[in-house]
Amino acid sequence: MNDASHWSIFLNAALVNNFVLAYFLGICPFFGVSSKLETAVRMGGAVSFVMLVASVCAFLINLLLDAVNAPFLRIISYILVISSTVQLVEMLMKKLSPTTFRAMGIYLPLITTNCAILGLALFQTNRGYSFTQSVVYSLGAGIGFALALVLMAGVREKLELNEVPDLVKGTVAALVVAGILSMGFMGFAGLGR
Amino acid sequence: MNTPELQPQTSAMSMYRAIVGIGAMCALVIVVVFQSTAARIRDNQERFLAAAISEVLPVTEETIAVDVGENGQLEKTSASLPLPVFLAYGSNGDLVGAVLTAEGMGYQDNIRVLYAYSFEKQAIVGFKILDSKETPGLGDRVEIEPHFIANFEALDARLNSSGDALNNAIVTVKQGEKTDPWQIDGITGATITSEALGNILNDSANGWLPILERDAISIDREATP
Amino acid sequence: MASKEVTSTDEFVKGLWRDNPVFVQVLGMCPALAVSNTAMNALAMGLATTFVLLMSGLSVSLLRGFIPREARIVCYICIIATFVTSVDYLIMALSLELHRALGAFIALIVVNCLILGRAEAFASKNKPGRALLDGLGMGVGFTVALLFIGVVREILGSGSIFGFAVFPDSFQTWTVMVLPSGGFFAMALWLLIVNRIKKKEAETEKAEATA
Amino acid sequence: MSKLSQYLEIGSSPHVSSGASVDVIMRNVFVALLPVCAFSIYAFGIAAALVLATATLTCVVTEHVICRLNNKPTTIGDWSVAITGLLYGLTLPPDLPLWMVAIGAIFAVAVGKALFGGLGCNAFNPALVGRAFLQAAFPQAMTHWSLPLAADRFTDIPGSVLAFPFAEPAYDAVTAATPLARMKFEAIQAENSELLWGMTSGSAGETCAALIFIGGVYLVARNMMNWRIPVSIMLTVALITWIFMQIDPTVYPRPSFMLFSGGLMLGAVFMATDMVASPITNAGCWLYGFLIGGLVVVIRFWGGMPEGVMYAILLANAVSPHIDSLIQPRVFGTGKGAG
Amino acid sequence: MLNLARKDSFANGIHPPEMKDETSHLAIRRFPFAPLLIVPLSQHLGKPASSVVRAGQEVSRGQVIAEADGFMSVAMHAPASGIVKKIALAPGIGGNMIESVYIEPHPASSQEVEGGEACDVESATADEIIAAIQSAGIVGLGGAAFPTHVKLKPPEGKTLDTLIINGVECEPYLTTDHRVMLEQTADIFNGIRYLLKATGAGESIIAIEANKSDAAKKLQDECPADLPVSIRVCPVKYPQGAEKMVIQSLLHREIPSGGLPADVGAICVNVATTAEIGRLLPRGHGIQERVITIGGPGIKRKGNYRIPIGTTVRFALDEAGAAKDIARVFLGGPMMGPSVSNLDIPITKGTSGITAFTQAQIDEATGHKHIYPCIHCARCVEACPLFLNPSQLGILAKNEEYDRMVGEFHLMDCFECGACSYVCPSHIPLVQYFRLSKKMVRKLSAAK
Repeated sequence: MNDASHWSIFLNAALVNNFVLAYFLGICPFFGVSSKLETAVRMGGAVSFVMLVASVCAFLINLLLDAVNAPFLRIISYILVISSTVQLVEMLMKKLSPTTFRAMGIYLPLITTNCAILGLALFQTNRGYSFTQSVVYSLGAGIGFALALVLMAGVREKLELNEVPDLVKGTVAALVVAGILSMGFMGFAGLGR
Repeated sequence: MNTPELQPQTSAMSMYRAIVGIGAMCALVIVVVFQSTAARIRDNQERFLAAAISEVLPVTEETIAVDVGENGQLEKTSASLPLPVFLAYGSNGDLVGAVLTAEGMGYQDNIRVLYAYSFEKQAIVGFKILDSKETPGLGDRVEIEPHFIANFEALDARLNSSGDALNNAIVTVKQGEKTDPWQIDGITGATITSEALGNILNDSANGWLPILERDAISIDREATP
Repeated sequence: MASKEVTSTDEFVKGLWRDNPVFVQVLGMCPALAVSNTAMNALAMGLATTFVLLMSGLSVSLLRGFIPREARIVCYICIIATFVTSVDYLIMALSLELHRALGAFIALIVVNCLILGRAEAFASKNKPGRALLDGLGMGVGFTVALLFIGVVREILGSGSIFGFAVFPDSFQTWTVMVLPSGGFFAMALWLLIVNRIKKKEAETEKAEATA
Repeated sequence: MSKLSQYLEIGSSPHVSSGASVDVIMRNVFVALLPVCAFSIYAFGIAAALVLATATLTCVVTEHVICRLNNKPTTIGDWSVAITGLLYGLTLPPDLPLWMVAIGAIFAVAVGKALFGGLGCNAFNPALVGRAFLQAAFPQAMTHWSLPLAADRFTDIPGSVLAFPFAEPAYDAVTAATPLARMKFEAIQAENSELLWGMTSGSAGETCAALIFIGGVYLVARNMMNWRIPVSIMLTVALITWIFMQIDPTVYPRPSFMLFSGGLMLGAVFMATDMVASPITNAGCWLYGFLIGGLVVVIRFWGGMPEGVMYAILLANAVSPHIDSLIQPRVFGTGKGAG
Repeated sequence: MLNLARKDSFANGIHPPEMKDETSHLAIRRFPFAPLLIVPLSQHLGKPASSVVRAGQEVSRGQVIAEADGFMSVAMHAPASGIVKKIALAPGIGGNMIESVYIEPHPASSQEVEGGEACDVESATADEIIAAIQSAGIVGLGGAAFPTHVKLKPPEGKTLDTLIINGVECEPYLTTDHRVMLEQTADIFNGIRYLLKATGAGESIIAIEANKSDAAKKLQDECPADLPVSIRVCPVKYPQGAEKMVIQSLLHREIPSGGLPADVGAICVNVATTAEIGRLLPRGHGIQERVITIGGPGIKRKGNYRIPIGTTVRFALDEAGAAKDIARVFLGGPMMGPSVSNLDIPITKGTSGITAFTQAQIDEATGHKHIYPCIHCARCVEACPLFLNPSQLGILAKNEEYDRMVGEFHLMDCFECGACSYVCPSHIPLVQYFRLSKKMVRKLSAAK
């Protein structure tokens, strides 16, 4: 069990230990879709949503695994259940709210096999979070991910128009910006104690 | 998968066959690996813990894991708790102390520590960080800074007269301002981590030491839990 | 994919330089950055990944006739997850210290896009032998890339390589290099160097072509 | 028929200009920083002079070398790199080893500026990038402060300053705590007079709030700085602090303490106003200032570190492209006022 | 935008040195006929006029030599009595070639002007006045050369309530409107009568900047009591003379982006144009000459001259005495005036002045200064009277992002006043970028 308050869990996941900038989780979509603000916002929303779903799934799976005492099935069942749940949600969304689906649907399949999602599930298990703590943690992580993505997109859009040297353009510039952002986020250390 | 009409439809049978077949194979591999490594892993963990225990309380020869039972009494346990507590016995079989794990929020993430309590000295006499993600170079100096580690050679943890709490709460003070034996001399520049450690120890000691002082001596070492 | 003339050596070598998974394809960045704070961690992570790459590549290649198209991703993930779980336990059996250092990132090998990518793009279309070579090449390329990053971060961040001190005791360590931002910077540095070499290569090729 | 036979030049209108020039603006900023530097040397002695000189020189040389490596004309003539160097030096502890100063300076110019494409392209304030790097790299050295106005400051160079390159510095000066650290960890607030006249320890250039303020007024008067940014930062900090002081004056300091302590003045006047990395519209500048002010208070009150101006500005730099795309001037004849 | 509502001025803008004192006190003088006058058939926006003379034909001063071709076109009149040498292409200001009538004046051509059909303000209807203005060849003399009669007819469904007579003349160096206001006061009021009648506007305002207070006083003193006209003095600020700006300054009405003054019920006519209407219409004359300022440091005999249309710049400079070292000549003021490469281009109805700079001024101003990268100092944003973002537009132009320039940043609203370039400390030729970008945008949309 973990007795951390919800507020501190949230701040910790969103700012202090930001998934992208402190844990390097979800780097691929972070660099992949952060060159345009619009896609970044949508991706951020989609990731937050999937994190929430994954968090709930992982909590339930973990209860089950603990009950049958089979921790060795954790990784495989997490990834399978999360990806199929997301698939299910995707289908539901397509039916119920086509506009939302169009806005972030195309990102959902990309996200299911993303380390940020699996990382979230594993971290919440390792830390022994309760159900509400898990949900808060996933919300924090999702918002933190979206925040990092959006900040990155803003800077990259700006760099797009600048005279960035050829050798640097693209991934190197993105890495450096991420590094500087990561240093900036160090300022949040100690929040939410 | 979204455009099945473009590809020759695979029969449902072969899909099931594939998924079930691969699932079975995977399960087999995992179980085999798990079975074959389980013993080694348990061994490793025990050795690791034993090494850590003998580091914080070098006189230890033998330990037993204890927990608070349903009746509120201390009893021997075999379940591996997330934060195990051990009673330590010396070479001549005497109870020499207790080794406790404690956990709490540090500067960035949870810190997990192992510390030793001496019944004789009524003090914390050993300390080791098991797991921390504190800022390297700042927070993680609690693991290497000699003057900080020196705090735990004998950190006063006497109980009060009624024996239900610490007589003096364990607190962290600014570096160089330690005046009392129950104070932890902090590290400048790692104030938060040092304070967090103080809190972790204080909380854990406050909860466990009264029980240990009360029941440890009378515990049945040979009992089968 | 692979053309007829490709020799086995090419299959292996391409992962080292031309199609280096980290520096050229920019795949598997999460582990490349997260577990490269010391050379040892980088090496262990690289080897673990290589192991999973090899085993999953071999399995996928062997089973490629058996796995129907529609269910392939699920099957691949299943296979990969199996080997990752195995590696997790193997490392735990090998050394708890190492397992602690790599932390949750062992489990995250499962979502390393490099592995699924190779399974999908190569192993599912090639014979087991080739798949093994490809996996080995990619794995070694990945490991070497991680080592490069790890060495820089360890030298500056801890003043040592593989735990052996390379500087006198008075060396002031650069904490930033073991922090997340240091990972980004070290990776950027190597990418910059690789880009520079690639550009030079392209220039000389062009010069030769015109000559 | 005509005497006019010489070549006429074609030029695009307008054929006149205001005479403003980037190098003039930059030179003025440099001049505005000089009193702060002078005080810094007065307060911290030879050590501060060495740190400032090393910072500025290394920055200038780095920029020059990078330009040369890229076969481009050197850009040190626009004075912007000199400002970066000086500002960077002013944010450092005065007894920081010179080799660290140099490393941070190289990082500031190479990574914080040249990598992004040089002047006008840096997404973050280069001086702060350099400082943030040092803060992350050498956290102990960067939180070691010497006392101001030490008696031997002009006769003795602290051993730490001349530490052998890459070697751990050995401190011989008396350690002091910054007013913010004393506030955070001991709940002691320094007096306004101490803070205003720089009688406290801290980074080389942050201690004397009054001189920084004068430098800012000079730049505003010469229309070389957007006054809205420092004003909104300070207003935000003062307001939030005042509110919390009303709630619990034993925990939260008074607004004037927050304004004059630490790097707030230096940051608000000289760092946040870096034109390249701040929003372009006035409304955007207000928002940017609110953001920095808010972040400073959050980090100082509830964060792990006593000071957060540097982080606040770096983060706000990252937000400023969004502010720019969110707040554009309302084009004449569009929206509410039209028709 | 609080400050907009209060002051008699628009927001933003700049204050370049006015440089008007050298010529503002000099009375308008007549200019001699050049040995050859070149009258382009397209001196206005819209369709070129169609010539009605032949080569070799004798023409007399004031005679119609080309007729309006459609509504968006005006007539041309012979500036002097003489012989039509040829009708051929002549170079225009941008280096483009324009069909022009070459007239060789008779050596002793008189100042007499051949009369036409007079238009009486009392008896003529609005449409008749508009037609008379068209056949008098009157276009905006402020510089845009937009056919005045087109403006006077508001689009279907719009009514005009206010007539603004634009005597702002915010360009440095130029003093023609100033002199016209002082010397043709009666003509102006006369012109206003015509314009009020033609447009149906109920009132009129003469806008003057504070640096021409003598003109304001004279107009105030001589204002006929029966005319609904008021004289308003605005603070000096560039580019107050622009239609959008002067309407904002006086009426606090904002012309919609892409719209016309008629959209806010106003119409804006240049003061010199008004004076010409008042002077020419009662006599049935057409425009054969206009007042221009020849000034700038490169000119010896600076002054305000009434100059025949078609006089070449070379002749004008010779007469006014150009300094030996002139380096740049531009038509109009230094803010918006296009510079000329060829001195043999004619002065047209839209030319409000000739300014000549020597190398010293060029070096001091835009010259060959180092162009720095944009440092986002926002001075251009604070200068742009249309609240555009020239900084961002400039960066986008460099990246050839024309769609974004037009869609997000309203490139097409820019009227190239030059305020942004004037203030830019990086010396970025922003206006030039925008001019080229607009050209590219038109080209690209034409290609579509």
